[in-house]
Amino acid sequence: MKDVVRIQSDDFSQDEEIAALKASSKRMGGIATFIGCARDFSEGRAVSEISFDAYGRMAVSEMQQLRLDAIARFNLLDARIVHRICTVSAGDNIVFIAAGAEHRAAALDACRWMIDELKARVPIWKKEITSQGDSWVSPHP
Amino acid sequence: MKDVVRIQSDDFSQDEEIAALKASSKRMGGIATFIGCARDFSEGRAVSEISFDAYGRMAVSEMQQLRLDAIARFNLLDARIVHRICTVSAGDNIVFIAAGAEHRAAALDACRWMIDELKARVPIWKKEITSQGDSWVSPHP
Amino acid sequence: MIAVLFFGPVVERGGSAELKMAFSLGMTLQNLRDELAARYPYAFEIVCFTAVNGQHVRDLSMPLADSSEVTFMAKFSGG
Amino acid sequence: MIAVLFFGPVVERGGSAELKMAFSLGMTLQNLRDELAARYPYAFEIVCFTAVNGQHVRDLSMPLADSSEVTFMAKFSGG
Repeated sequence: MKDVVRIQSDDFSQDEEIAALKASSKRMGGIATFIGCARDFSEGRAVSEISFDAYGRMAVSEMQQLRLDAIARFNLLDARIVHRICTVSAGDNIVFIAAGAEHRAAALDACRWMIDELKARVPIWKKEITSQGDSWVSPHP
Repeated sequence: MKDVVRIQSDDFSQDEEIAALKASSKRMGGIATFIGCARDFSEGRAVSEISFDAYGRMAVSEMQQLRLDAIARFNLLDARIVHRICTVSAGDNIVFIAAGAEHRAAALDACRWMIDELKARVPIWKKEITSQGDSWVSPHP
Repeated sequence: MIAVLFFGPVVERGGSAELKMAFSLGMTLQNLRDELAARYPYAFEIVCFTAVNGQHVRDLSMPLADSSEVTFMAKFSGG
Repeated sequence: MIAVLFFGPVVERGGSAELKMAFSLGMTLQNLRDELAARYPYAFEIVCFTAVNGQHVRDLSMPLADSSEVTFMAKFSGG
């Protein structure tokens, strides 16, 4: 069984992740997931590829803590987070978040909270590669 | 390619559905999904199976309209809805909703709206089968 | 003739999934509902949605056309 | 010695992903930051988070232990 929180270069399978999530409980009535993908266009420019840099050790420990925080805050039955660190093309998967709860509201709330928190507290940086050159992405405050 | 909105007896694959959703655009930055599953416990009773009845023709047309409404309301790039009509056991999938948008907020908002609307306007009924007998589920108002 | 459909919890309380009712000129959805509710009072206790030819209808004063398919439904519980 | 790590956009502006800095007794995170910011002003323009041994630290008056791993980071853009 793969870890509940991972940084990896390879793509992930939603089917595998959801099966692993569901294995934790038969009381799970709702599963919300979020998948972030590479877009072919950003801030008015065509983007050919996106690459990432990460403070790997801290990124994994922050994601582990984030998962535990979400489970406690939303009373989840289980949650999983996978973030790819590699170079991806338009349409490729970047991040996967899943939250499973007894009822749908908690799962949906937790999924949104987790992706928002991940962006705010996990040390990963994205560089957009365009025909006019590369640039690190500065999130809007 | 499978229809974007379906009622079926068989299980579905998230990987297949997400791949089909993503095929519609390379501008999709966020995909939110919701999966509803059969729980082994409801209102204080152990539930062994859940069966469904549906006004099939109307259910499909309501789901098709619901998808179009969500696309217009949240400016989605694409959306998909699959509902199983059969007898399922605890842990089995019942419903799948996916919303893809340029940015995550619209995808997450649309996914929640679609599952809430589906429950309110699509003519499908759920019967819980327990060792003490069967009962149709009455949603709380 | 009007085809009347029932599903799930309404069938359980009414005993029949499908009925044929005589059509009469000028009959409204309310007339049909009243006739059926008198025959199946237990089933109609839980009816809260009505559809004609697969479309939700809220205004029961709607006149029915011959050969319509009318469905009286309990609160939905899909998803 | 203190190990200093930079990532992504900070490396691009500072030129180096890893530095060794001399440790001195009583030195604080603020002292280290000041010394590095003077050396790499362009990089430090975008630094907004600091971690010590992989933990977020907000209070820069924190005294550093020898052999600490300190990271000065730009706003995150993962996900």
